[in-house]
Amino acid sequence: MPKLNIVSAINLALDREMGKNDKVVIIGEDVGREGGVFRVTDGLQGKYGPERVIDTPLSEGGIAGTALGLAVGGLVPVAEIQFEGFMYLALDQIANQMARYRSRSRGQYPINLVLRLPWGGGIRAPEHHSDSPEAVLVNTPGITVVQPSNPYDAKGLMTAALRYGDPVIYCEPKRIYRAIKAEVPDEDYEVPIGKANVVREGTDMTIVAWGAMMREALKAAEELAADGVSAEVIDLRTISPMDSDTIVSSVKKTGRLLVTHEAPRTGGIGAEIAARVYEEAFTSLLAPVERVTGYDAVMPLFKLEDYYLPDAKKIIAGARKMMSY
Amino acid sequence: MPKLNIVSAINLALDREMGKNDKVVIIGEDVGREGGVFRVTDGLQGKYGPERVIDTPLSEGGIAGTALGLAVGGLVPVAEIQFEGFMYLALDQIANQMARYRSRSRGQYPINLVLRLPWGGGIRAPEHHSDSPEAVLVNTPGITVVQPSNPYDAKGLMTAALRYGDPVIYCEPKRIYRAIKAEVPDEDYEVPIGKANVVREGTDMTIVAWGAMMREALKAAEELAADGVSAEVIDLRTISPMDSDTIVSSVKKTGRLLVTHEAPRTGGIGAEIAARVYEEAFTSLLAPVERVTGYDAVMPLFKLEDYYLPDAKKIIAGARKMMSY
Amino acid sequence: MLFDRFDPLKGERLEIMDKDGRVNEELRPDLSDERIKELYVRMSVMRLADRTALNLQREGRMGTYAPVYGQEASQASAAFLGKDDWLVPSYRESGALFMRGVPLSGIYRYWMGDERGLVGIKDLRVLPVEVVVGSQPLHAVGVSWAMKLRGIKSVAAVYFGDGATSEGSFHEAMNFAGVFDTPTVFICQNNQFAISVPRKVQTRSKSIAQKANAYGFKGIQIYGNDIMAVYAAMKEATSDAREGRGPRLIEMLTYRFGPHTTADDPTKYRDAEELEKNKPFDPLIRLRLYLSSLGMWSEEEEYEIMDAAKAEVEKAVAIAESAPPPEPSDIFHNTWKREHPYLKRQENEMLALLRETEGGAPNA
Amino acid sequence: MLFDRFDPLKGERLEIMDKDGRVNEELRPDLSDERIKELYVRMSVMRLADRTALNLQREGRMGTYAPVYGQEASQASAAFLGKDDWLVPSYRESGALFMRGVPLSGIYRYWMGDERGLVGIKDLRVLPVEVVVGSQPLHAVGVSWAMKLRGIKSVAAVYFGDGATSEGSFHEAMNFAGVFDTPTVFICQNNQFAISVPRKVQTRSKSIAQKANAYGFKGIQIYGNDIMAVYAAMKEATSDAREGRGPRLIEMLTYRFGPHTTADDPTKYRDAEELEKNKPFDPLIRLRLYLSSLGMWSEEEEYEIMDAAKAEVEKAVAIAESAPPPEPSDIFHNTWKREHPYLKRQENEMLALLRETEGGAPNA
Ligand SMILES: Cc1ncc(C[n+]2csc(CCOP(=O)(O)OP(=O)(O)O)c2C)c(N)n1
Ligand SMILES: Cc1ncc(C[n+]2csc(CCOP(=O)(O)OP(=O)(O)O)c2C)c(N)n1
Ligand SMILES: [Mg+2]
Ligand SMILES: [Mg+2]
Repeated sequence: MPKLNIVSAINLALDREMGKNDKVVIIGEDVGREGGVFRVTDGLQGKYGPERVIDTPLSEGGIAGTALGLAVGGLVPVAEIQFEGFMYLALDQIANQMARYRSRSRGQYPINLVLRLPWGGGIRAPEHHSDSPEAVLVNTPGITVVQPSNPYDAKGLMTAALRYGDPVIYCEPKRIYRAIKAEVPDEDYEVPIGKANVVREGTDMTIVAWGAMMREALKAAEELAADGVSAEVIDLRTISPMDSDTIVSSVKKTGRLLVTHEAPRTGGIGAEIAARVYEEAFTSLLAPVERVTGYDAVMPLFKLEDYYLPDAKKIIAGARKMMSY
Repeated sequence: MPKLNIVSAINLALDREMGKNDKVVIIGEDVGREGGVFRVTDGLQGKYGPERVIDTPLSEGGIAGTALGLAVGGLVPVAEIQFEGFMYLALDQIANQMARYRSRSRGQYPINLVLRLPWGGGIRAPEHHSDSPEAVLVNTPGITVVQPSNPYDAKGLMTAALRYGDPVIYCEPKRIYRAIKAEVPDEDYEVPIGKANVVREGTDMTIVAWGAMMREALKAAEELAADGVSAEVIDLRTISPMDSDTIVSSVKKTGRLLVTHEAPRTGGIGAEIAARVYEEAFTSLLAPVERVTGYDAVMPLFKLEDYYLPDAKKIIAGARKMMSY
Repeated sequence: MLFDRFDPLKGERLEIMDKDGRVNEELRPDLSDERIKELYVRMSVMRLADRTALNLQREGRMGTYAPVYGQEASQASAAFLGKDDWLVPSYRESGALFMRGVPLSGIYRYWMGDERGLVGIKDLRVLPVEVVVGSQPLHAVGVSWAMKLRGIKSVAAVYFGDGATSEGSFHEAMNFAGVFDTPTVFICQNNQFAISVPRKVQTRSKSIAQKANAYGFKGIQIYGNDIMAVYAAMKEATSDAREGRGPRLIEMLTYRFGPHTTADDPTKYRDAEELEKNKPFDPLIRLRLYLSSLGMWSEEEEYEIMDAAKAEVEKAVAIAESAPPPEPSDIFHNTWKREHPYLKRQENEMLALLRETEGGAPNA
Repeated sequence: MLFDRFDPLKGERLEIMDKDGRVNEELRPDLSDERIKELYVRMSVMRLADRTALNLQREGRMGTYAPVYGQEASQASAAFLGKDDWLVPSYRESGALFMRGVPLSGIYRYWMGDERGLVGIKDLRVLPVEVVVGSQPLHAVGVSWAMKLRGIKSVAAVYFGDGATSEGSFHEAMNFAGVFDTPTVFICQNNQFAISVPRKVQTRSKSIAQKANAYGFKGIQIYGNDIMAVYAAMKEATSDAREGRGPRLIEMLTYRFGPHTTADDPTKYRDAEELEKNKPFDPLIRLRLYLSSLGMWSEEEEYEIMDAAKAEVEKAVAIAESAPPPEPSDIFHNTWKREHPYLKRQENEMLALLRETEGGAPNA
């Protein structure tokens, strides 16, 4: 089996599905000849032609809004927004349109499309290129949000998303785009949307993460293990609608929960996970849920980026705090 | 003292401040001759002229973006977005621009402006006229969000917002725009931004609400009292950055917390309040925090609106559940 | 080649039948007098249906409604689309939907607060009612782009107002249409107002039609109260688009006789005189004068037309009002394709409460 | 009246000094040869400073940087603004900021990942660097609108690229400017690319200048590599705007010689030949030829110019690099005017951890 990084795994998923289903088209800024600024769509225009891999004008609203129309017209668009910070420009089309089209049309117009968004910090990029604005999507019923943390899931989640039948926002952890290589089967498989993944078993606490933070979570779990603390690590994978049942079962076993994400703490997904776990595992909790997150401040330019972002060290500090509660 | 409703109270606050400070200007769709679709700016164009109360083209991005520019140019704009559902069209200007301008310019360009948004459901309106998309703002550092629940606070919060020095999103609970009349002093006063208000004292549980839900919370508290359950009711007033300390103190006393809001449950503010209270009053809680909220589904058209929205009955059911936990 | 002949940059506009029902013979399109009569009848039903909706709202039997009174000829443009074409409406297209064949009862039901009113529109290639001003042109560009990419000859006609042209999304849609040469017909019903804001505050360009020029395709300004001009422009625009000659923009100059919606009081911002001045340009009056000059219309016939219209409209009201209300559970079953456990729990929570409180909607 | 004389709708554009340094005398503006020489020198420093930034990035001493190589004459337009005018830049305006007087060291420091590099811009009436494509034109409209409402004679000049014209916010800004007749000068540096996407995929209109027509004001297309055309157009546009004759749009035709940013590899989408074909149109070459024809430039002098430039640039690098790094706590003190308890707790949490781990940035 070939070893691929996340970029190549997404590329492979797109390539295979485009080969199978001629309704799949790719649109976005620089996705064609350039193959995307991160090269995720590299080679696909050459292979499938400029009518299926289409460079668009510089307009996120235009990309998202026409993608919806393309879906209504029977195609399966994969639309790219170049960086997460520009999602706001497409948010009317995402939250007011895509998310509501099924409901508005009482199912007559399901919107089968994927919106790809490179996500998160840690690449020393300019302003707006390092954010994690998932909270708005999670409070928007009708939108499905996934984020892979490794090449295997990247391919499987993309394949599943392309066939999902509802609009899927596919967040790509750009910090680890090329950082991890793993075996990725060439054959067709799906990673189920809506299922979290227990990546490491443990007994003393549960750590929930996704995307690039998974690497930090696993690093922390290892260091904690050396200290005699056994952490179970869960990769959320689908951020909305989220699989809290898997988390709740885990916390019922471990008694402690730490959630980590790059977005600011207040109003972040960590709050939602905490609230649900309290709702359903109140008596199992031995310490308050610990949130190891970005701060409630504007993400600074990169000189201070490393201080802003959560990482293994901060997770370990949070874990120790829970253990000594 | 005159008895005013919320609409008139906001109008009075604007009027008084415009009289005092000739830098204050109002912009928005239909705010001038029409006086706003809810008449919040009624009479102000007649009084201060079309150079200070300005009808704009139909463009939320244009309104928010030029408001920022007007603020940079030394004015204090009060910009109206006609309904909360159209906020998404201005979100790049809100989240990527206003929220970050202080940080981006290291304080050289503070943005002193107020963005007014009629907010929430319950008025049998068309699609997009009944939402409560506050969650996105709360996860956006740099934005201050307030929502009054009564005429007194409406005037005092607006006056404070106009002098705040940071961009303030002023959400107006349109369901109770004209439902409550109360005494509103004509003289200058501010309701402090960043302070929650304990509106009713109690010992058995804390109910947190804001905006139109305050009426439901108070109704529920009264019915619960008849049942022998003593509920403390807190009006959050400032949604971001929120005054969790007041809530935490209350919960330390009562041992139970119910949060109610119209927005969908998942990723709503209820989660954040719950998470903070657990962080700081973990051992005081006698039952899991109860969230009485809109559902994780698209807000239906008005035939089912009353089923969708939380209300006193649902709050009471949640309260009973907590009491019998 | 009307789009070339009437250049909006030169301030030209197309009118064929004037307000007195006189026809410019040189420009007369291939629209038979029988067809015109038929259109007149349907437009009359449209007007009555519209007034009825207003009345229903006043009686509390309908929600907020956006009337088409005065814009009947522009709305009738929908009758000139092909079966395979797409119609992409805003909230003010009840007349266009009606002309397209969407049952009046369904339209009423939608405005009575029930999404199910629009079930069936897919078969007519009609998209759902769009309430966010300016958001639907992009959908029209997308759907017509899909047709083009799939090699299907089909046009998408999108309706929006003068106010909508100020939104960024209008620009993005026009620009994508130009770049990808999509078979999109942009129909701007310039009814002179966006709620209270007059057209001249929307944009400083002399016409809306000339904006097409900024996107590299053609636009035309026509008198939207003149059904012949509407027909001629629609015919050329749809066939141009369908045959790959690119998108087209039609600015239909019209006038909103009624309030913006039932929630609006236009006396606050519009002089009674201005309204009166516009009344003679009524799209139905000129048709009546024209048909009557041919002996195809009379006062007596008008009574018959109105009687039939009344019966049709009343039946639609009856159907809409007798439709059973949606089940409360419907809230939970239309957002996502799949069932989600946490939402299911919320549904159960609501149903349990309804059982406890004996089924009444909490605030109803 | 250049804006009237050169009508973009007719495909006309303004060039005064051609690529060989020959001047169309009829159009020659009131720019003394001494001033031109001075501009040449500053543009030469700009070019060296730009190339230095690229090198710094390659050596890991700077973050992503967007070069201005090839666009020096367009960027020099900033030199033609009045002291009281506002400059509203995008990320590609390092040259314009430099011409305005923003210290090079500050510009470097900003691109080295430190917001404090731009402290001081307020005194120069410069707005912060905008990274979201198309978002800053609205700020320029707003700030110039404020000037107008306050009765201050001052213009806002806003810079953006050809790609930016596709964003809805560009449209909204142009439209507000037209409606409120704000003293805004829109400067589009059409460098033929938005990263990899060529100008013709951005929009199907023949020029960008002609888009002004859709908003009811004037636009002009000029050769942006010709400093005389840049000066003449800027002079007319700023004085028109300042005197209340409305906003203006200037499309400056230029060519991006370098990569989009240091993160970009243009060989992926641009033929070497195309680049070569454009090299003779270099804005500095024509100035050199012109000045040399007057005896105001020589190879030897060029060495002097470059030596001085090198000293200036090296000093700026040294200042930027010797600036102390920001304190980690800075993260918490620039978002809101007031202190907020929950954020304060987060700051304490971070500081405690830093103390524990002896101060190293977690991932640094
Ligand atoms: C994005 C957005 N902003 C504001 C509104 C509120 N609103 C509804 S209709 C309308 C005016 C629309 O004017 P126009 O586009 O001319 O269409 P008309 O109603 O005249 O047919 C406004 C401001 C809305 N629905 N959507
Ligand atoms: C809203 C937004 N979308 C995408 C990007 C990513 N991006 C940065 S520059 C650029 C191209 C801009 O092209 P143009 O406007 O022509 O300016 P140029 O870079 O050529 O000066 C893109 C797509 C961005 N910064 N902002
Ligand atoms: Mg209108
Ligand atoms: Mg460019």
